[in-house]
Amino acid sequence: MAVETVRKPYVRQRSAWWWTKNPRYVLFQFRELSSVFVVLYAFLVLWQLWALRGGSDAYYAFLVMWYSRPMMALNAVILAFAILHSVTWFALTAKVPLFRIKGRPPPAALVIGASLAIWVALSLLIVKLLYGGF
Amino acid sequence: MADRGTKMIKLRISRYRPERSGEPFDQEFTIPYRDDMVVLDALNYIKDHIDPTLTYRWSCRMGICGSCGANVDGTPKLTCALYLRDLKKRPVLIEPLANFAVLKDLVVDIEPFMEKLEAAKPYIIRKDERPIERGEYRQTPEELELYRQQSLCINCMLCYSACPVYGHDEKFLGPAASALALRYELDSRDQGSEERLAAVATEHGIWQCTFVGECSVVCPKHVDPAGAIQQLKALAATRLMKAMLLPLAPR
Amino acid sequence: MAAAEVDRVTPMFWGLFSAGGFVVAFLLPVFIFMNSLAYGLHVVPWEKVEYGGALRWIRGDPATALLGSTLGWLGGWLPKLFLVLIIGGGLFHGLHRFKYVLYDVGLHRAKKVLDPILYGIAAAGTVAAVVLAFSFP
Amino acid sequence: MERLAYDIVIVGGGAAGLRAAIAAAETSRSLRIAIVSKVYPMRSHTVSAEGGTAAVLRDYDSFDGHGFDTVKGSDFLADQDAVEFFVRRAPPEVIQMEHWGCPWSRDPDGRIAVRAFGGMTVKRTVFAADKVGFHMLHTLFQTSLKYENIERLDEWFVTQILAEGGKAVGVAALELRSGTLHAIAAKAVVIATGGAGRVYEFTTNGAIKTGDGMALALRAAAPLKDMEFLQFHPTCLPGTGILITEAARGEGGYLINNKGERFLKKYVPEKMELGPRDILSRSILQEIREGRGFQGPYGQYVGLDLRHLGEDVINKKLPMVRELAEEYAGVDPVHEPIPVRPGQHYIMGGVHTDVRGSTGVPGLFAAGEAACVSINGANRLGSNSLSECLVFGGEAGRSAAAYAISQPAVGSNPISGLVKAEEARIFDGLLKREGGENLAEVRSDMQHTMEENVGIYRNGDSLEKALAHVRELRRRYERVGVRDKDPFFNTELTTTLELDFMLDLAEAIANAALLRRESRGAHSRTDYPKRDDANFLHHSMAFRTATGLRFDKLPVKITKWQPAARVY
Ligand SMILES: Cc1cc2nc3c(=O)[nH]c(=O)nc-3n(C[C@H](O)[C@H](O)[C@H](O)COP(=O)(O)OP(=O)(O)OC[C@H]3O[C@@H](n4cnc5c(N)ncnc54)[C@H](O)[C@@H]3O)c2cc1C
Ligand code: SF4
Ligand code: F3S
Ligand code: FES
Repeated sequence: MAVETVRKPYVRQRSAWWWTKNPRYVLFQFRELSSVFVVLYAFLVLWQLWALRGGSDAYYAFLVMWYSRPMMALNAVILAFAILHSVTWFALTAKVPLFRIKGRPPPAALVIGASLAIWVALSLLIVKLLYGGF
Repeated sequence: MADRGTKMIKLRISRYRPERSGEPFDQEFTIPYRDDMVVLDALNYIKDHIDPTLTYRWSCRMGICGSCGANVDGTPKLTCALYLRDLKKRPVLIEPLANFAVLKDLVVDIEPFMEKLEAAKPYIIRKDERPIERGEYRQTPEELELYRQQSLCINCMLCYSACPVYGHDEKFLGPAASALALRYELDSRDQGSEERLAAVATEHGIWQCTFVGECSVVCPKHVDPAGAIQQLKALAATRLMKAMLLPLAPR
Repeated sequence: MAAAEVDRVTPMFWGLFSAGGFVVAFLLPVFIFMNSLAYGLHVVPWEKVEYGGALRWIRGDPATALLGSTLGWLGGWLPKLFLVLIIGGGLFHGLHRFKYVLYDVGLHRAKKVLDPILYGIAAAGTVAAVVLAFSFP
Repeated sequence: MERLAYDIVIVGGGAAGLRAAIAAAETSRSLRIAIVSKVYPMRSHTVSAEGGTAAVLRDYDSFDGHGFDTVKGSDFLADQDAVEFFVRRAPPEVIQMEHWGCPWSRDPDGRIAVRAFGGMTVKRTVFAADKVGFHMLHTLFQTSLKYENIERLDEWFVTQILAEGGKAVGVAALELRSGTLHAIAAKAVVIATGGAGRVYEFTTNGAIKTGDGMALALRAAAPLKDMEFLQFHPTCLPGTGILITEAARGEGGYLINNKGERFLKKYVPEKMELGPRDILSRSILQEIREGRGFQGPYGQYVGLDLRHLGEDVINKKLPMVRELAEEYAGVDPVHEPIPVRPGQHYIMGGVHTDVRGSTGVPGLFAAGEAACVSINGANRLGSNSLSECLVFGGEAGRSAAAYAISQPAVGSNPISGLVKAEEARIFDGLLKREGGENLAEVRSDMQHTMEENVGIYRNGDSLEKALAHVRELRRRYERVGVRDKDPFFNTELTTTLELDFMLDLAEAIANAALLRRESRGAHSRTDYPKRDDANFLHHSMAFRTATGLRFDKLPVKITKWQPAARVY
């Protein structure tokens, strides 16, 4: 071989802060983070059920903690993430056409809009049905 | 050839010369600027008039051959379809496509991408081949419309450059190859669904995608690979679950 | 590329993840609001949240009342089912996603260990939810 | 050195090369085939073809119809036996593409749709919206992945055809990724390197269309045919040269001057916008010269008006036209005419072959735009060349396969000895050269000369001037220095090699044009404005000799259609 050449493909390292470079990546990270809060809330409710099982004293102790300021704040944060999850999830599922209109997948905006409408209606229905209204 | 009085523009280009230095470095160039210049024109100006060693790929300069991708100001773009006038920052920062190994200057290693493309079995698979003399397979415009969007991929790899999952898992099948798999899945002439779904539903296949969605944002041909992957997932999951629930049913 | 093994496990959990995603998206926000914040914001009275109110809720009293006599039997089931869906869906959805968060920070090599742990927790939590919720009359 | 040996080496991964590879692979599973391409196959310039590919598919159509249109379009310079062969084989090729998954546009009943095209008397141009080349190339490329006996050497730049005892025995190729020159042994070599538009300044062709294969063949003792015939496409975006497909007119678009008139009524009243390209290009130039063009930053132009077609038709049938006009001319064709002017587009000439793709040099075959069979004669009809790539690509692949099978196994005979000189030329010569000349300047000088003097109109004086200038540029080329001294992925080195090829071709083109003292098809001499069948009804053949180019004549084969006046 006449010519010896060096060649080292350069593999760049991704910084741990890659996601801060683009607002859409930030949103994505928050969406992913919502999973932590969803899981956390599932456990909190299990705890709540356990306390309710434990009788009136146990449940009152739980309620004192539940309606403390820090816990209220945490729950508000969890709610915010839950809403973020809902909205991004509707955007996501709009990409998977479950049905077709005149042979074409429905436009994403339509699917998202319909999902949001169903979401609001369903929430009101639950308030009415399970909680007997406000 | 800078005329007197012409506007100038400054570009910062990330360069890598493996035979000179072990690390990439940035170099700045200031060149005359016209309003109708795309980024590729600027690169060509530098190569022709300032530094012929600058290395990058291009050919069609009409957004169809897919060779001229680079990260411009941090976003993967076709340099032949990106006007300098639309860029706000100065200097304009030009780097090789992210998530790929750099060979030289703006040239990245495409081989991993080619392997993925091939792995997705992007061709018609038929159990029975109709002889050519018997003519074409009929396909209505509606049937064509079903996969048309996914057939528009120019293999420019911008989507891979934008996908953070591909950024940490170089084995991830990735957006474009998945979109191509879906393109053949949805083609009324194809009968290779089982084989192809098996090929993409692997450990580093479609399940790795966490639906960041940035691939679809950067895709210059509106292929929507993000949507394509979710559709593939739904197809593969229902297929597998059916197979498990009804082990005796024809798949 | 060498033919890679078909992954038969992930699609199952992906199915649960998507189903859970729907449940969480549609049901969770309103539940968090009613269960955690409504009282603090003075939208619901104390009687509804104290021990007795909570017991009445899980027995399905409000629902039974609303559904009337013909569908009333459903009322007792609804809150329990609702809780199981939220807890199970939330766990399977959230932990699947959390798995990828962990992969993303570099733990993808630990797939063999992570998967059983995370899906195991989801399954255990769901079973606990069923047992607890249906232990109420 | 790693020894590379194949049964067949195909140079080029465009439509012609890929079709050849698949045809060879299907001939015998035991043949080892390599596609050597300087770019990844899906980057080949076939990708940019927009309008369509012609084939007789309908009852109202006939082989004679397609044949006669082609021959008339060629101004009777096409070989009619080749044309007859071509029109019969085009339909099965188009169907074959369909079977491989090409997303052809369809009629409502599911049949492959056809559209009108310039010079074709009936609708016979098959299309996939207006991304025909793109879809064909990707279909062929993706299909080629199925064949285990097709290997690819992507981003390998062929610098020489290796010959021994008058036979082609392989190629020398520069592997860009390693910067090494390899000898690749092959029993048969197929050239499918596409056109040479970059010889010109204003062209629809991509950066890689530098005519390498034609120059390689010429150097390997194969003759070039009809190099004076270059097609100028009437509708290109000023500035970039980006093509606005003929389909825009096929679907009903108008050409208008600055008075808003459809000026073609003065030139081709019968056909109007669907006249052949050579005539349309000259008409536009005439309008501009007479002061009826629009003035723009890149000189004068005329308008391509699609407004009356409406947004729906434009989106459905011409989506890429809208995309290109918006992106690259800042004009939305739904609301405004698109600025257009003629530009170099296609080369009718190329490596001389017969209908089987044989060049006459044993073991050397050619197909596609790089070859000249000739079915295109003095002017190609739009949408014939993609079909040509399929038909003759396939033929060349099968011929190469048959030839390779007939040859003894590639022996132990060390072919690497053959590249020693080439290695020295490139690595010791070119790469070390410190010249005072600038590559880009010599290149643009050549392009400018060709544009000015060997363009749509030429004459004896301009051609003499061009020829002298190109020879001068050849001398300047010898002093072009290469600044990038690293052999690895050296695109400065490859563009220098490309310029070397292009200078050979520029000379052949100018010289052939000078010798043809008549006007025929796309070759329009102001000093000889008439067609002269008595003296020039022949192909011009260029051979390379130690002292320069030698030209010869080859009679045109006429079967059914006697030369007649070409009026539209
Ligand atoms: C803008 C445009 C629109 C067109 N539209 C139409 C149309 O609508 N209908 C129609 O019929 N025709 C059309 N044409 C013409 C047609 O597209 C071309 O003639 C045809 O695609 C040529 O194909 P090919 O395979 O011969 O070459 P190409 O596709 O150009 O491929 C050449 C191949 O050779 C390789 N190569 C070249 N040199 C070397 C080397 N030194 N070493 C290694 N590899 C090398 C390249 O890498 C490439 O893979 C159009 C052309 C253009 C430019
Ligand atoms: S999907 Fe889009 S971004 Fe990705 S390779 Fe294809 S065209 Fe490029
Ligand atoms: S960006 Fe990546 S994670 Fe999925 S949706 Fe696109 S492939
Ligand atoms: S140069 Fe072909 S896509 Fe940009």
